[in-house]
Amino acid sequence: MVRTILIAIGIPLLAYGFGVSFMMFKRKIAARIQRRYGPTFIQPLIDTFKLLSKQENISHGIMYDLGPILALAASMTVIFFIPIPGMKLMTGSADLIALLYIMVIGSLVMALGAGESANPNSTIGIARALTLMLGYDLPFVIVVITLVMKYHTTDLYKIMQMQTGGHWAMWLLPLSAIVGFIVTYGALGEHPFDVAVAPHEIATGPMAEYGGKHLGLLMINHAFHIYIELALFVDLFMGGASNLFYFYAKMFVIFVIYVFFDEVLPRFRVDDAVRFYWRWPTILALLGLIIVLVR
Amino acid sequence: MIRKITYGIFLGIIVLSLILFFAAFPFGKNKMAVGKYYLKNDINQTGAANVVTAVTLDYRGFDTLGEVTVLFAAATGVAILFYVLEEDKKKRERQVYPNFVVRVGSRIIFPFILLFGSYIFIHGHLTPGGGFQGGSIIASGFLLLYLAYPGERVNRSKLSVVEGIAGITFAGLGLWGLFTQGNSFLFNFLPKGQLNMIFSAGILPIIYIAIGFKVASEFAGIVDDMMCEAVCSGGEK
Amino acid sequence: MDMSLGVLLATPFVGGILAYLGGKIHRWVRYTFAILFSLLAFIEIFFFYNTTVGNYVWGRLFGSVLVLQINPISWIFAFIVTGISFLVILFSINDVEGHKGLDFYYLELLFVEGAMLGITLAGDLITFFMFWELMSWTSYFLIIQGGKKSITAGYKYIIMSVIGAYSMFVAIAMVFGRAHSLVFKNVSMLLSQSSPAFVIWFFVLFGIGLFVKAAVMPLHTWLPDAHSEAPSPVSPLLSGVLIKMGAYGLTVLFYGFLSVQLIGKLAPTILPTPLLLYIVEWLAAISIVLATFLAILQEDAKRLLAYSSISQIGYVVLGIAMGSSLGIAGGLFHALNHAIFKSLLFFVIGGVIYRTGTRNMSELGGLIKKMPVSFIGALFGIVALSGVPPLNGFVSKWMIYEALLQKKEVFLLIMAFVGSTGAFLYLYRFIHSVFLGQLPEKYKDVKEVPFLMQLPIWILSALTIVFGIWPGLAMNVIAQGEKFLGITPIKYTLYGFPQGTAMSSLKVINISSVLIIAFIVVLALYLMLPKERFVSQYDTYAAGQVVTPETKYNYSYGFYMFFGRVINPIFKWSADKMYEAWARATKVFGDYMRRVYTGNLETYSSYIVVLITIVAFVLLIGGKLW
Amino acid sequence: MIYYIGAFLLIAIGLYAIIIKKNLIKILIGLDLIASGTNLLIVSIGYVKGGTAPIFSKGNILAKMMVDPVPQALTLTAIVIGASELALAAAFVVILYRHYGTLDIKKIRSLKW
Amino acid sequence: MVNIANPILLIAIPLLFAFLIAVLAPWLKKGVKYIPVIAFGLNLLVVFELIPDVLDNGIVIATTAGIKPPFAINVAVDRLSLFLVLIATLLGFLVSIYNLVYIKEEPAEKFHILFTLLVTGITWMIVTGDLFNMFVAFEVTSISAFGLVGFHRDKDAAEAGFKYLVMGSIGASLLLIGVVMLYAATGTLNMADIAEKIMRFTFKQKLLPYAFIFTGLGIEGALFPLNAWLPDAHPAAPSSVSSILSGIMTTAAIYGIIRVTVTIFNYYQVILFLILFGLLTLMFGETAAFFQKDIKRMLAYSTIGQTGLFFYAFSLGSINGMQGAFLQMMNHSLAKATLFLVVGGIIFSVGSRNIDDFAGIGRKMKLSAFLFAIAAFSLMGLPPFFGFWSKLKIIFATLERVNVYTIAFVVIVLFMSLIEAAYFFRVMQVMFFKEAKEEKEVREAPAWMLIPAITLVVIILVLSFYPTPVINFAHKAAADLVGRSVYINSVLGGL
Repeated sequence: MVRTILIAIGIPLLAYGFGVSFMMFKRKIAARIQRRYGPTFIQPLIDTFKLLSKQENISHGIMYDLGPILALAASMTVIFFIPIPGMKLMTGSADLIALLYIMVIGSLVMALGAGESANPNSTIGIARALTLMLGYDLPFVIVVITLVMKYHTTDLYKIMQMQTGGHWAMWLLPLSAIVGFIVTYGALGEHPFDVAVAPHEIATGPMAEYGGKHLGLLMINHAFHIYIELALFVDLFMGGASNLFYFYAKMFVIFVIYVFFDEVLPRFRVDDAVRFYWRWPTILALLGLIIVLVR
Repeated sequence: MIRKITYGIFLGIIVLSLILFFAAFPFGKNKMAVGKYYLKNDINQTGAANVVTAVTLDYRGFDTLGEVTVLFAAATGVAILFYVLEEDKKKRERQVYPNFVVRVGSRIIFPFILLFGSYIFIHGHLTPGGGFQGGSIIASGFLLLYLAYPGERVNRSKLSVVEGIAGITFAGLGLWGLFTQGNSFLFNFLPKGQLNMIFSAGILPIIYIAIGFKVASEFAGIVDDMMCEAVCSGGEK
Repeated sequence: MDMSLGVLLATPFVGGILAYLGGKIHRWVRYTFAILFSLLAFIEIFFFYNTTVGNYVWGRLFGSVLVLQINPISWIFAFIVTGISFLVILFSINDVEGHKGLDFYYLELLFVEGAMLGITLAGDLITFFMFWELMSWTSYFLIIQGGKKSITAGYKYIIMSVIGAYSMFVAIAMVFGRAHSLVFKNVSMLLSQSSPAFVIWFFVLFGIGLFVKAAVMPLHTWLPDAHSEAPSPVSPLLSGVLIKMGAYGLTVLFYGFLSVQLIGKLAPTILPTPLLLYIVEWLAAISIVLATFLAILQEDAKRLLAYSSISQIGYVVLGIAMGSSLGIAGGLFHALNHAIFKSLLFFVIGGVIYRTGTRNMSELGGLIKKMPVSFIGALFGIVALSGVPPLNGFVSKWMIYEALLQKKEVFLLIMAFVGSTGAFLYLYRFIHSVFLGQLPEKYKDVKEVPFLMQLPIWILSALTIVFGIWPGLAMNVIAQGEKFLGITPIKYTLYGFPQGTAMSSLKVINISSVLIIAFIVVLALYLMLPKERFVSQYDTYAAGQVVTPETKYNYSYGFYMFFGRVINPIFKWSADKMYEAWARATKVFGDYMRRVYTGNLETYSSYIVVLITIVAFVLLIGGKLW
Repeated sequence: MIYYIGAFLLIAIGLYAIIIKKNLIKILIGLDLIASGTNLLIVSIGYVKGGTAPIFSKGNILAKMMVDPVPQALTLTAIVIGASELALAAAFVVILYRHYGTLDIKKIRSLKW
Repeated sequence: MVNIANPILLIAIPLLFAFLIAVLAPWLKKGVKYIPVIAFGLNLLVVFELIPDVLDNGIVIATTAGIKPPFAINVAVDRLSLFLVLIATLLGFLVSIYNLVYIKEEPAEKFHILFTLLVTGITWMIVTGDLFNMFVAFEVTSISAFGLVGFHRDKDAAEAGFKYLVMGSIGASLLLIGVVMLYAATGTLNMADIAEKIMRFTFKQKLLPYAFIFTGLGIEGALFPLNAWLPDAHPAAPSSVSSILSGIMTTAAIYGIIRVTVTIFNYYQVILFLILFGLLTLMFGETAAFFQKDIKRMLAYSTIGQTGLFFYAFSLGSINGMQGAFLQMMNHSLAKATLFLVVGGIIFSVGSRNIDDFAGIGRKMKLSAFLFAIAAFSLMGLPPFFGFWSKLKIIFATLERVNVYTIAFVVIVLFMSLIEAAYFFRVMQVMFFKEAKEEKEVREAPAWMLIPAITLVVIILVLSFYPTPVINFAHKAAADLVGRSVYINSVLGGL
């Protein structure tokens, strides 16, 4: 019982720790790529605390307030259903399919909150984000189905377990893994898929109106978000990990590759992004699926 | 032209097939089935010397009622079609004067025509003749009068009263037979009398007289309507 | 007990007539009767909970008996019918007041309810067809009360319905020609003994009738027009209930008259599902995707919801046609859920139309502050519809996905998934354009809808939660129904599904409780932080410009235009255009046909002569007619 | 037999007149021809070779020697019916002329389709 | 006491009264219009007296001139005839009530005469047991109809009447030729007698007289290539006459064809061939109706279509098919008569026959519009109205044997029903839901014009919800008809 409570408290903290560390690394690595020195390592943490402690907070209405709150709550919920080495709590209650839907809650309420701010920039951002989601969802679903077909279960924990001992899905299903990588990349919203935020066009999109403690909550949420996407990728394709260190290491490797791409690529137009997703990744994913089905 | 030839051929085919059909029932051959019965039983059953009359008025009297009705309907129809309001009629009155010979001659002949017609329908059950023939002859007398005096008019409503009463007589006789005597429509309930006498054949002469009046008045009515159309309303619209 | 079915069926009809007559006295008498009798029907339904009552004979015709029955499957649908109808009548009272055709409105409404109830209670095909037709044309009269455009929409609706009904009619007549009895049991017996060709004919012809009502593509074209142009309270009835009759019919057709084994025998196939069902599944999947895409591009709120209905009924049909226990249960459950949340959404938009008079989404906006209850209703509706936990849409969609995975029908699954993701797009568009964004100045004084119109919204919102967290409640009946149909009933718990039912277990209560705890934690954190202050909607970031009421600073027209650019090539062809082309061709043909009446006497006479000539000619060449 | 053929020809000519002729009066004549042809046909059907009229005008006439009385009765009826029809048709022609000012059937076709 | 259950009275009484009108007209200018009502009221009594007799014995026969049937004309009412006689008398009675107010134009008394004769002729045609007598009745009917079509004496009436007259006369002549051919062949004119005697003839020999009679009756019965007069004549006539013409006259002619085909010729080789006529009539009628702007013309074309439908059902040749045909006949008679009566009332008030001018009628003439809707529903065959049961029966009868042909037939029938539904719904949309362009004073039709339509609609509704007796009765009628021996034996051997 005590252990359960401990784990219940521990999982979010761990996730936040992981996520925020990636945010820190990102700024550092990006700076190095651009031959800058970069801000202090803990700059994201500082920003978060600064925002949370702001005295001047504006609000556009109840839904505006509820948006970040619910988004954060939803992200925290998701974390409980993603297996972490040694901390299995809720993974039996929701499988991969359910998880995909639980992951949407956060984005949806966030969008509702941003919607009430009555700023067209936010709305455009959301419209773009949703469209992009429709774009990468198609290949992603195919990849997920490929995995389910391969392992004959939708239980994430079981999928992870079956990959132990180096039988990573990444090696067995390289095509799907590549697609999964691209999709996770889009889900993270980094270049070239940062159409939803696009600071130069629509003033950071959904976040345009948010400031103060709301933005602080959103930054926490962002950390969770990075963690969720990476953990999911690691669980699905890299066999999870036997302990937390390996887990972190795997996530870190993936993340660094992301950052490299992020820094060198320009931005897609949103319909081009959708077209991109519906072309090559989809074809590759279908190929992977067919290979699994035929075998 | 092609049309004409085509339809000519078509009609030829029809005629040919009709001929082929009737080849099985050649002309002059005795084809009677019910006819024999009529010829045999006519005298006992109806007492009319003229079998055709017996058939027309007794055996197939119901047909004749229909025939009378058709004529009645046609006369009414013509009256409807030529109907003009009274005031319009007067306005359009136009006098035509035929020559003297016609006027005087028709005056002389008219009673004889009436007499002749009456003779024919009264003796309908004895001689070749009957109500239709007699009635038509009487109507032709009216036609003659119209030729002579285009301006004069028969009293149309009285004509229609006559035709109505005649029709009622026919139908009423039939119903009388049905209700009182034989439980059969047009039952010949009067005594048959002696063959070839004027008072024979039960109700047949009465019916023929009624028909005579009816046909006469109806044809006269039709003639009157048409005369009116030609004379009173001449050249309208 | 038998008689009680007759009483149940008679209730709405009697209510309708009484409401009409009572309306002559005072309008409130009419309302009282309408509400009373629809409520009565709803209560009566519960006496039949989980029971199977068979064969109440209510008439005889052409040597066949007319029979009423109820079983758990029809109970589900009867429950939907009476429940939603009751709410619709509640909602109507304020909404249609002062409406022109008011005299007959409640009569028609209750007759539609009665007809649909009759469909669910029918125990033989004549009764079924009779009520089916009755439903078609009574609902037609409801639809065309929606204004000018609704007449065209209603025309389209009735024509397509009649086509469907006639197709079904032929199927019924085919059976009658062989069996001379149309009681369901005899029909299934006959079909099990007939040749495959006959059964396939029956399947296809009967199915077309059902597909038209269920609006499965490509027979859906009546639905967007009819649902969007109908009066506000009628749309929930149409979308929530009427198209479910198609789903009910399909269930009866697939598993009542036929069975999976029997359909499998008709056309040998290597597919996981019998070929005929597989085709139905594909049609449903195509409906899901295309209707979703179309819904994304709509500007009219009700039209958007109408397309959404096509897509959601696609899930229902997909589930039902799957042939596995889980799939059928999912389909039936989704039918129930869709009735709940789609009616809810239509009620909400009905309320908005009632207050603002427009359903053009780009003219609306910001109503959340004016109509909070409606907003909550809309929120529950869209969350439930998009299949996001913890509301009810999630469970049924999950069941359908799992069933598809079990049967390895992956391509269908992909399409179903894409449709579901697409739903996020149009649902967000719906709620944003109506309730979020900027409030136009002209709606400054809009008020919340009256209490009677709020009531359905509250009730249905509550139901989305109830069935979302305790799906076992619905599974009770559905499992009974599956047992009735001769299918192994699924295993279920009150909160979800144990291991072995699907590819994995599910406990909905865990998801929702974690969500609630997390929400409380974050809310606590939020409340600890400094307080916020509310600002007006014009106090927004506008690149330094000042936003005033006059400047329209809102994004709502052509919301997904960029997405439209991606998918436009798909919509070059549409079923609608095809039907119109057919109709035009028929019309031109008919126009030529009637030229035989030339007005020319010679021609007419020549017809006679030609006719006789033909006979004569036949005779001359030997009298052989053929 | 010649009577039959004559009757058929009358009927055929009547039909031909109705189909081909444009003048209303000629159409009426056509109608009358059909009626006359039919009547001729009926009467000739009733003929029995060597028969007398079916009237018992003198006592010594045998029923066996008579022609069939039925067709004669039918003819009587048919003639009257034909005459009534013709009268009505003539009336219609007059009315038509009043409205259209023409007797050409080709021009009288305002009702069609 | 006199037995008034005598079918001859059905003809004699109205004839007597028709003549009476002519007599009384000069003195009772206003009063004569009540005479047809009395006449058909009495007729109705007679029919009601007949019903139990016919139900008990299957057939009631009356002779004329007190001589046995093959030698004198007889009148026979069996179940099928009773079916139609009842409708004809009922319609005659109701429509004559309608005429009380409707006929204002002079010469009214002549109209009433012809109207009485028309209905009498129709009844006559149905009850007679003699072929030549049928021709005479046919002539009574058509000559009165010619006169009535021309009653308005305007351009349309004259043209329609003349065309009708020419075609009708040709038809009558053909019928007569056919009858005469049969006489030449058998030497008798009684239907039962002919039926007995014609059995020895071959198919080929029977074909030509059959073709002539069929064509003759088919012209009046509105079968496809022969029906061109109908869409002109029905609209041109006064509405009350149209309702009789459409409601029962074509049906009576079709009855004649049925009698001739089944009872006399027993012609099953041809009967299947007749399906073609039925379907073509149906198709041409319904498609042409779809394009009409004039409501009465539309209804007239719809009559053609309906005639095709029940003729098609009859020509299926099975008992079930004929049962369906009889039900549809009844449905069509009642519904179409109602439609014409109601439409007459509407035209009476609106002053136009164009459908577009009917906008907003649904609110101003509520009752009329309601009656129109019910009758149209029944005609279309929407459940639960009577037409639904009859259409159901027809389709069921068609699909007794499932093969490519029957499926094709059913598709055609249903497609045409669809077209019918389409144009009726269009009219109803205009009536109920379209706003009138200009506000006109439109009042409800007078009560005396509504009462007949209301009565008919009540009958339709009663039949809709309680169709079983009629359905059973139609079944027996069809069985009797197909059995033939009932009719022939009772006519020849009875009394």
